Amino acid sequence: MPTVEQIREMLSAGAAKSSLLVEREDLLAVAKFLKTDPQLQFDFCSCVTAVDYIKQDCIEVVYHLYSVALKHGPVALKVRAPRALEQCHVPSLTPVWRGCEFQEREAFDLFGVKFDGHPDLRRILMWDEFVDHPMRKDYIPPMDYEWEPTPHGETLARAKMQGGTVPASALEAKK
Amino acid sequence: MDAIYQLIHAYCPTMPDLLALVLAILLPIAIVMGVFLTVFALLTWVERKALGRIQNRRGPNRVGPVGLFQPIADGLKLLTKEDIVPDAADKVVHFLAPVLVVVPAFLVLAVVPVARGFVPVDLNIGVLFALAVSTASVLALFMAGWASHNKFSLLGAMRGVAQVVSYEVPMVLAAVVVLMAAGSLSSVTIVEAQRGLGGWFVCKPWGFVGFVIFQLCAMAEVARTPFDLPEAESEIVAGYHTEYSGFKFALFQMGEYVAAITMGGITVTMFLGGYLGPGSDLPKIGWLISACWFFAKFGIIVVINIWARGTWPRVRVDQLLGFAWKLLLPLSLVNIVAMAVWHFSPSKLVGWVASAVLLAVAIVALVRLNAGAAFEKRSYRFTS
Amino acid sequence: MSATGIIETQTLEVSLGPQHPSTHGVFRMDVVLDGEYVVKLKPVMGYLHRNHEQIAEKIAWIANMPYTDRLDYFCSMTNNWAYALAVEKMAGLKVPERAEYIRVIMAELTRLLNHSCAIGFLLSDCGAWFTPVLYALRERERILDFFETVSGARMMCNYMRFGGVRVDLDDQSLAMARDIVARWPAFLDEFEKLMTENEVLIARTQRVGILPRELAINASITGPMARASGVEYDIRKVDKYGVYDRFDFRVPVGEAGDTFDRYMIRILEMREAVKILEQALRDIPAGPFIAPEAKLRNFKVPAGDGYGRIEAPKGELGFYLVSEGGAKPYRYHVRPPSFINLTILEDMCLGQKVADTVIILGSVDIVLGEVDR
Amino acid sequence: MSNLLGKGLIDGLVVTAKNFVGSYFDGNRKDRLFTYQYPEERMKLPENSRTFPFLVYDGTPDQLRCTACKICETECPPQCIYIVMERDANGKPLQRPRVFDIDISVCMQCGICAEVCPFNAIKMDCDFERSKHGRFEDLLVHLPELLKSNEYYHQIKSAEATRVDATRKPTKKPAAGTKPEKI
Repeated sequence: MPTVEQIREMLSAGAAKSSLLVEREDLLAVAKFLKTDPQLQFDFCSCVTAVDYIKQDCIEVVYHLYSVALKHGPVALKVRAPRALEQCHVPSLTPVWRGCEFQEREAFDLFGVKFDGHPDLRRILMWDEFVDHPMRKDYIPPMDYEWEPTPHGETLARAKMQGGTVPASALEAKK
Repeated sequence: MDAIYQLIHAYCPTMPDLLALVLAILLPIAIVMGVFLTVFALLTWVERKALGRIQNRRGPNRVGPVGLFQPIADGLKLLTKEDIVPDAADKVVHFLAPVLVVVPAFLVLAVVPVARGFVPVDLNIGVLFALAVSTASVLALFMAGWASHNKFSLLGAMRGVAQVVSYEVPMVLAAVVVLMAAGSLSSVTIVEAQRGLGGWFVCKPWGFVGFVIFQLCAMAEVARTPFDLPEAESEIVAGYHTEYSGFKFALFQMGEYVAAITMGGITVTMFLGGYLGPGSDLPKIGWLISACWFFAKFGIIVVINIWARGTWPRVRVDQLLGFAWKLLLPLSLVNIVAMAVWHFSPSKLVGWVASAVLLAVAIVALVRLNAGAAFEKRSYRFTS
Repeated sequence: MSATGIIETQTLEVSLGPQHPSTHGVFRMDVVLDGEYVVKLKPVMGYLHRNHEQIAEKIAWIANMPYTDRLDYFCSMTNNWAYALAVEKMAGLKVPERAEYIRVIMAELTRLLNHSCAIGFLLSDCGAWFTPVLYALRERERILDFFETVSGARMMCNYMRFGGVRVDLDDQSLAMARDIVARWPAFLDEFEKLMTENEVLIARTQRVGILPRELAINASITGPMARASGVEYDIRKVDKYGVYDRFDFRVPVGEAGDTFDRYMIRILEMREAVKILEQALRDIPAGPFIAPEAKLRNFKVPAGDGYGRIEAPKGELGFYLVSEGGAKPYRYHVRPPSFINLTILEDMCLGQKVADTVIILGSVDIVLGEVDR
Repeated sequence: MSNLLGKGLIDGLVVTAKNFVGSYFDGNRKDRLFTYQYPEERMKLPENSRTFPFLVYDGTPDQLRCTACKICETECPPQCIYIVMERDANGKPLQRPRVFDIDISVCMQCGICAEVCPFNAIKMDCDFERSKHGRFEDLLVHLPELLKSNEYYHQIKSAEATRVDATRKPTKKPAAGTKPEKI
């Protein structure tokens, strides 16, 4: 864990490609520090997203921060959480940067990361009744889609072979 | 009516009296309905064509020569469309509303003198009748909004009621100056009072202001842009007729258009000298020329309506009501005073100047009062 | 009437959209109205969601390029550029100078196209019966014709490639672009005469939907919307990507942050874009239009992650990419400006009238292809 | 802004009036009435214009350039191409497709297939009038419908086709077994 001075130096010097991987417990404090520190002033949270590293068994939430006041950046603030749904918690940064609100909702929707302290954590892109988190690497599309039967029987079969699941009704519609 | 009765008697002396009487009543109605329905159909075409040209489009041009049969095609299309009534709607009221919206619009036509000696009914309270009946359409509007059981419809209906009720006041007050000048409520008498060069009421200061107020109110009454809030499609979908389809929808459209036409007719009658014009008094063909004059003046109103619709954005509901109550109403009251000044001034010139000055001062003061802080000048920084 | 003599009223919950004439697509606002006043507003999106990011993670790097066209379908050129920029950053590809100029030309034409339509639709939301939109579309048509001549498609251009562009601009198309640019100020003048001083428009838009500067920064608002609120932040100036540091242009910044400012900023930005275009079309150098080392097939990006962003017409368009060194992106994330600009829609609409929500939404300038992805 | 209230409204009216009158008197149709009256008058499509892909053949339809190398199939972003290579009686590949299907209901007209094809065999058409009644079967285009002659290619995109011909002249059709050149 670098000291505050080291972070400050690292980020304010050549902040072209810097990233900070912090522990979940420290995230909020680090975020507040980055925002308020007079030399850094990362007052603008540009992009929030999550990455599913299935091999490392973790989901990484990435915040890209810029400074509008000092016109520097970006710094990628990263935090990791276990993949298991019930443990996949990360403190929300919406209280610090309002711009995270919808993007954290999106990360919750698509990755299942729960943001503690988010004012309105609901699904945003998928519908409310949807159960899974489609951007996870181990996501399997459900079978109950309204399937558009592709006209090509063989393409259909091949798609099936490649791991895509094809409902039987689609094959029947073909016949 | 009497003239037609005489005419029938003269040409068919054998016809029974009762039949002749009934014919004499029905014939003008048939003529008026026929003429104005044609005008309505033509007007939809003209409006779409003109709006198209304003917007650099071609407008309808597929059905018939230059798209002239488009209204017929539209009518047929709407007739054959499915009539959808929402489940939760109040069926009876939902059905009655489009009927009721058409009836008052046509009723007003009864007192519009279209040509010299041709007015279906020369009521001695003609203008009062027209103003009263045309307002009745607001009831249909509210019925439609209420019965549809749709929130957009309800919002539109509420807006419509507020708008029509508010604009009715300055409208009637603007009409008062005309009544003062003509000394009568009969539409034919009002037209006859505008004889002579510059005799049209619009050529006088109070008449001009009255005309502008009346025209604005008429646009608001029949919900034309920029006052089309009850059916503002970008805000509340289609307002009170959101839940109407097929021929009921067509009836709404027709009711609106015919209301616009009759309002135009009344404006022409009251301010633009009605059917009067050079040649309208000629013995044989005078009636035809006078009808031409009427429709030519009517065309001016149509142009104003279409032009405004193609150019201006819509006002907001509070601005709309504020405009009526804060600007038009005081102005129309001042206008009455100006008319009185005109009436009692010793010479015509003095009257002209005095009333014009009074009105100009009133307009400037009212506009300043209302819009003093509303508009601000903006400047923009540039960084490089 | 209640005992206190005050009329008891109920709030009215209205769902503006997804089928609504002026939600700019299938977007929904759950609005609670007190009379005509908005007391609560919740944006609901996702009707056009197609999991763009997941599709992208299953296909090759270059195969994503046509998909980015469909994000913000008004501005396919800038979408292409943002994606190409992010990938080039990670792969370390150098873009030839001519290609950079071509990209600037395309991006600024896209800006003209987008802003003219955005304010056109905004005015249409105000109730101006399609006249401004159709004037804007009339001029947009020229740009689309130009895009078609160059790239083969009017809107789904699929024009940029990693390390350059797909087709070179020949003299004929350059002349076409010059003609468009030369005509544009006249169009803007006409447009401004039509609307800017219109009292109805001013009454409708001034002091409506105010977005304070602090909130704009804190809520990650970007693009013309942020600049209307007084945020002096333009990525073209800050990042100096491409060859933007070679052009002389200014960034207009507003004060009040209301709907009128957002309208005016777009017009002023178009005037500046015309300046950039004039310079770019004058100075465009000869040379290759795609880096010689760039290849289309078997393109691989070194492992790592990267974030590339540009100033798209609607705001900051960023791509966050994670590569494992393979032929496909491991993670592909779009930072869509119009999605994030919607964050503060409720803040701007509270206390306004229902008619204002529509024009406030219009002034945010969203495209649902990008919001929902 | 002017102090005179109402000036903005009048200005707007002037602009619309100009456009109204101008739409009748403007000689140059592109200035105001920019719409094409489609079935009667057609826009001249620029040469780069692209819709759906087609396969080019030289001379007769059995001399098609496609070697069934499946590069376009793998590169196609929405995966709408389906190719099966022809084999002779012994099962030896014949360097030509037996099946070449394009699902144009899926195709998004991006032109990447034409770009990656090393043999200049697949090109983008300009024909946009492709509506059919059936949603599924009718929108699956098979090999016979996809085949278009080089003359047709010259007709729709003369400059590009000439360029392609110039690069193709020396090699003609590559012999069996040669690897496709890198692009």
